[in-house]
Amino acid sequence: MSSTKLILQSSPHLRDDDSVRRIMLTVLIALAPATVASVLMFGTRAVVVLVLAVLGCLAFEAIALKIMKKPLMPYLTDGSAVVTGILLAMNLPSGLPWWMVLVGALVAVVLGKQVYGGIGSNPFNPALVARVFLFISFPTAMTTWPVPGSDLFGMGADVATAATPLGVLKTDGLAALMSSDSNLYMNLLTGHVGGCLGETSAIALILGGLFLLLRKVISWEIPVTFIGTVFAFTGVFYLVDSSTYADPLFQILSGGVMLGAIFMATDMVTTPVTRKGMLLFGFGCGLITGVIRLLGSYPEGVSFSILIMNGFTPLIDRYITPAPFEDKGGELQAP
Amino acid sequence: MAEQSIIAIFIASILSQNVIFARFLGICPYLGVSRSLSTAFGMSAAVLFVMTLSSAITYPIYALVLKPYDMEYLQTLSFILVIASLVQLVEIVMKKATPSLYSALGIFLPLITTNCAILGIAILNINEKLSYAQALVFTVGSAVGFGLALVIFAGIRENLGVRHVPKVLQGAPIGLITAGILAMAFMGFAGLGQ
Amino acid sequence: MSKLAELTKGLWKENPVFRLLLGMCPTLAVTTEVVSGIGMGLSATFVLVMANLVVSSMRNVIPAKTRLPIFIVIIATFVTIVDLVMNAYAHDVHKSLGIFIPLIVVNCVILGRAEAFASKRPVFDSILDGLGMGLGFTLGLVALATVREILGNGTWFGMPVTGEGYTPFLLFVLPPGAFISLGFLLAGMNSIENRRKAHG
Amino acid sequence: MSSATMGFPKGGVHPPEEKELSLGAELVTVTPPKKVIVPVTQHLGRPSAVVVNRGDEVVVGQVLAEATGPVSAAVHSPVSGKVLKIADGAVIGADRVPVIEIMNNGEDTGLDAFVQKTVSWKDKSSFLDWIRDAGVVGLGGATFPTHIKLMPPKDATVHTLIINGCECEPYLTADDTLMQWKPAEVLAGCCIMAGVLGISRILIGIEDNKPRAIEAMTVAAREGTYASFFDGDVPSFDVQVHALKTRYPQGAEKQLIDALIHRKVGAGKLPFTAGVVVQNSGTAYAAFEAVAARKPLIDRVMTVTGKGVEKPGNFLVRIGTPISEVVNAAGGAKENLKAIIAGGPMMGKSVKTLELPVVKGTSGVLLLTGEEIEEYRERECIRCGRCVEACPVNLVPCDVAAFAEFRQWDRAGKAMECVECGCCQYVCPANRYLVLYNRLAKYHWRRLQK
Amino acid sequence: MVILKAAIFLALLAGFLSVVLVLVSKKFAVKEDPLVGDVEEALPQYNCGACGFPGCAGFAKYLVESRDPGALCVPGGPDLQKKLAALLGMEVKAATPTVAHVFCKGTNSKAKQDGEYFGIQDCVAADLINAAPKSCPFGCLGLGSCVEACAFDALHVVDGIAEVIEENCVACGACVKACPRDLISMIPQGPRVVVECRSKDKGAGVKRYCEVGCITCQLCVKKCPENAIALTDDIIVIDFEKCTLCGTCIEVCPQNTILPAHFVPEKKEEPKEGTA
Repeated sequence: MSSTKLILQSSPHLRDDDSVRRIMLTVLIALAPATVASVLMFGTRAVVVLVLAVLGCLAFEAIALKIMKKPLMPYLTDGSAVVTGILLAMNLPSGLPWWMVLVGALVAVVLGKQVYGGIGSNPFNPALVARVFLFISFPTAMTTWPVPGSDLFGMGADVATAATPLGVLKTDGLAALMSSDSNLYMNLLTGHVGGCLGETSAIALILGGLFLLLRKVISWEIPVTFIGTVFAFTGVFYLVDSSTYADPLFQILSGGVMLGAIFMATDMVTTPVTRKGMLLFGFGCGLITGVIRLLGSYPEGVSFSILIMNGFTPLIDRYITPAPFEDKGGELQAP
Repeated sequence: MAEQSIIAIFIASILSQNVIFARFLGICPYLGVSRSLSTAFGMSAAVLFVMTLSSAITYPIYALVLKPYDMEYLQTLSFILVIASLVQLVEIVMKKATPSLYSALGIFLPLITTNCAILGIAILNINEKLSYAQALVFTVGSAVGFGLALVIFAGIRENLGVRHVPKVLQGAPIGLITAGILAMAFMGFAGLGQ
Repeated sequence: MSKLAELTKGLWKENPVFRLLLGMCPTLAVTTEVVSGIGMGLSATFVLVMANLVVSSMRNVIPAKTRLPIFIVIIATFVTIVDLVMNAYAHDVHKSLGIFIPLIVVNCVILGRAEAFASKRPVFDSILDGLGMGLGFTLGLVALATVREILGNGTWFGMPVTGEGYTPFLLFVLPPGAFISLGFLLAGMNSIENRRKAHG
Repeated sequence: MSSATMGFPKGGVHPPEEKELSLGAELVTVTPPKKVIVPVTQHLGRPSAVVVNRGDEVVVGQVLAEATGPVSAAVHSPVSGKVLKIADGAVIGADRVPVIEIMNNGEDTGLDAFVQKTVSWKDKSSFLDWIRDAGVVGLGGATFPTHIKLMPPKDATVHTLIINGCECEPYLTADDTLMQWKPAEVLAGCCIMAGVLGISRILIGIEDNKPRAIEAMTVAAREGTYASFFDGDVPSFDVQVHALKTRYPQGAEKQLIDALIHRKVGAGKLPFTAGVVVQNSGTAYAAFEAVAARKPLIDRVMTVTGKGVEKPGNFLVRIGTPISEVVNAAGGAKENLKAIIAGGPMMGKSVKTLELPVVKGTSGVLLLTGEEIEEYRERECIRCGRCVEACPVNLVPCDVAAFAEFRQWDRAGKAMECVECGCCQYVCPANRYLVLYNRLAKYHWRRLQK
Repeated sequence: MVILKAAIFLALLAGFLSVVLVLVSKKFAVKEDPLVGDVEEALPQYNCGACGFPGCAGFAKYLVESRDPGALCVPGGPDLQKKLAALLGMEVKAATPTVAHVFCKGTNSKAKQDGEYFGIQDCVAADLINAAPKSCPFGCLGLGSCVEACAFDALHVVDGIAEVIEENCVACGACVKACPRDLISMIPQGPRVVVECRSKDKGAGVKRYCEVGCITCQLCVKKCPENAIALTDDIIVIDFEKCTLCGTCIEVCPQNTILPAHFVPEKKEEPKEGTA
């Protein structure tokens, strides 16, 4: 027989060619349109945030792996840190001071992921942990939004800033919002509005989402129920009082709903594994987003809602398990 | 807070003013009884029961006896007496009626006595100058908020039991960090019911 | 155990905050600044010492069955004294500690020492134990408050310690910051303890 | 008669089929070797009892070990010769089980007794005994004694016999070959089993990647060629051949029932509850031989394939032949051999050596090279949920694995419903050892229940 | 007046509460043996399960109910036995101190391997699918199920073989249960001679795959002056009670399977080398 050692293992002896790395790569490709859009809108500032976030995440991941005495391969090369970095950048305003971006990377990688044991173990979405951390720590810096398209190549501190449409709605009311921009819906679609890097162009985000759906990296349940619930919840308020509450179309196109529903709430590690669980997860995210936006004191609630539902994920996974392979009316087996 | 509607008080006490995440009351049982979901549910029920009962009793003691007779300084002393007796009462009854729940909650039942959430809420009822109805709603809401936080955390913690949490962080450290992130997330509810 | 050891065990080996995980609620709640941390720590120390003293000297007359309610009454008495005294002489600290002054009654550290130590040991040992534990508790509070005050406010004991360019992390003076800092502090203590054990 | 795109509804995977490797060649009969090793027990159920002694002269088809109790099967001598020894030896999946070694005298004494005759339907009442006496077991790999499956409990109403010709495992083509080679005999075997059950409806499920087998069986069923094996008053049978959309594990009993008659049979329940009996096509052929020639199960068709063997193909092999002899008949193993697998790649077992005997349940042997098999090392689960999607029995494999990894056996009880089909592990992007975790969880769960 | 008021109020409150408590505790009284608590407190609280009960609490309950003199808490040692006996008022037979021992020395360099195992690093798992890399069907798998089972850090795997760190071993028996090949047993502490193999294969078979495996030549059985060695169930076993540590078997064993532990046997043929 042969001189090489035989492989001894349990069945099955075949695997399909998918891998963690390939999944991460697919997510990166899906993020490309939104990344490009953000650079087009915010210029060099967006590039700086993106580069800092990615390099920061890689560096802190490497340091954390060293401390935990884990090998850099395959952990650093599987692309998960890069995805975290890009997603973090997508959740930050373009003018954020450089050191805050690095703090965000540190929080995302260490607090969001490595304290729980690294990839696959974290209960909360790392990028969102970092975003909310920064948002609560530095409320001013995190709500200073450079105007898209202005000062594309400048690095100066005196870039023109403006509130996001949701911010205008919260502080100045519906009438002010409608009069602020005559071409509001088109601008929401193309991304010509203030906001985080990834909260601008709805079209770019939807393109990425369709790609992910096509490559079966995500399934439709979470994005559709998330966006649908926001639409329905805000729609009810709009129908009751259309002079105070914005219409549901505006609600789903503005802020982080698209980014959150397509890229953040579909993070595999922190969301339910079953289809039914995903439906409930998406519904919960949409509902909490709506409640915070319309009834709370913050203009935007997507990040909070996803983090809270991340907290519920273990409960959903525990109590919404797939129905066992059974005849109808058949008795259930012991657990 | 005394002017708020009943519903607003209720929602605020569960979400934006959650006993654990915003008021730091009842952290010991939060860290101690969250190892499994079933005990978390049991503890939540026990807290809801004891907390409601104790508020229902301590409020009139203050309003009808201590205040009229200028004995406010006896508040802490008399409240803790009532609570201690109540807990013992619940313990005796539970031991007889639901022995399985009793054995599951184990040493934590007597710890309800030292659960500062119970005494804390009883005192807050007085400090915030709530009416009797408001106080009861506030108490029930706080207990529900405690249960919510405990159950979410127990779910996460059961999962963490099958994840690769580093050794130095296992137990209380990761519990506190998780509570911190949840507290961060719950800050999103700021302004609700206010 | 030597008398000195009775006093010092609370500082590290049996530190109530870092090793025994007791008294978490006030630890988290009052550590936004070092001053209130010290206020809470000293109040608790006073109650601890007095309660240990009384419990220990009465340990032979307290019936075993009703010992817990009696301990609580003793502790509650001293807590009420602290509450009133503080309100009169240190009104600002009293205000910042809020309901956590009356809640010293249910601080597990105090009840735990009365039950586990003072009810079984002579008076002088109990006083030393109470003092050690109280100081250990204070130490824990100060450690956490230091982290939170510096990071969250850029000050220590109210004095600015960071440069002018520093933007404080607001999160650390808010509830989430308390949980997260204490979590990391505990993890740090665990790793120090592990290393200590590994080296003998 | 065939309706394409039928299939089971939930889960499953479609790995590369790799069937063409072994399909082109003719069926080769392997010469019985000098020495055969016959394991005493070759079925699922109670062990058989040895009835020969060391030094005995035996003839082909002589009983070596008798069935003990109802759920058990006899073992017959595949060659004529002398019993060398009765001792413990290694077989596929076990290091030490009782085996009987026989020195072959090369004369095949007694083989000529098994001549095929027309089957008289008047003997119907004896069919079941003959099948049992021949030691026929399920040849798909599960090796459950066939006669037990043909005796449904009194309170069950069986209306359909389902014949499993799916052969959903990649690489394997033994059933395919048999159905192409002897379609009429296979069908006659089906009729015999239906006759034993006293029913007339026979559904034959074949995956649509076996067009020639579907064609051969459809023709045999349409033209009724199988009737020539019978005489007397033969009842008419309603035989339907169904092409099923190729999807693993179509050949799993419960998935096949679901695909063909849309009934779900729950965990821990038998096909009787849905009114069906499922038999493998190879088993049907063995049953035919048992009744028509009174021939015991002493040989079977098996596939030897993979890029690690010179001439892959299908072989008619006596039970007890060392696998190495069959591999020699297939031109021998190649130098760059990386793994030997007994059975298909999805559920087969890794074996350490070719010096193990072929048994009744050996449907094939794969000799794989580095091109076909990799050294998979697991990573952390990323909870992508692909295993949940792929699981045909609606489990959450990643959870069972997590409980097993952290030794929380009390939470891993759901593993008991796992059929170990391997779909979850096939799709896992983190290469988790999901099936092994399930097996481990089952082992510990059983111990906990004691 | 103020003091009086406070005193009256507190007295009334306390009095009322205690009356309620007394009444309720009478009505809901649960009979419970206080002895259970005492016994539980006396137990070491390892919750290792060596007694076969779920934790020390379960064992305490059983002890009080059954007064079973045969039930043992091995980790507690003889001192605890005496304490328990005093508490329960019964006689407990003294147990000889034992220690776990792994009966295999077929390290990676000495035992042949057929292939490389890819799977869960767990002996039971590898054994379940018959994928142990070593050829020997009886040898130590070296994947550390016993290490995992040990709560006292008393086992580790060296060069493919599990070894017991005897200072840490409390003889709880968890490793004995964990080993899928029954290679671990409790044997008396202290100096002893051990046959380090449990293969049931014949000599030729063993020689094919292990340099230090027992080939059941039975030389030791024949040469033992105390008749302390016997072939039982295809395995050579030394009776520790009869063994006088003379070292004859160690000398005669052609495979070096029989080894001394905790003493250096006298060399009979080369007395010059000293005894140490």
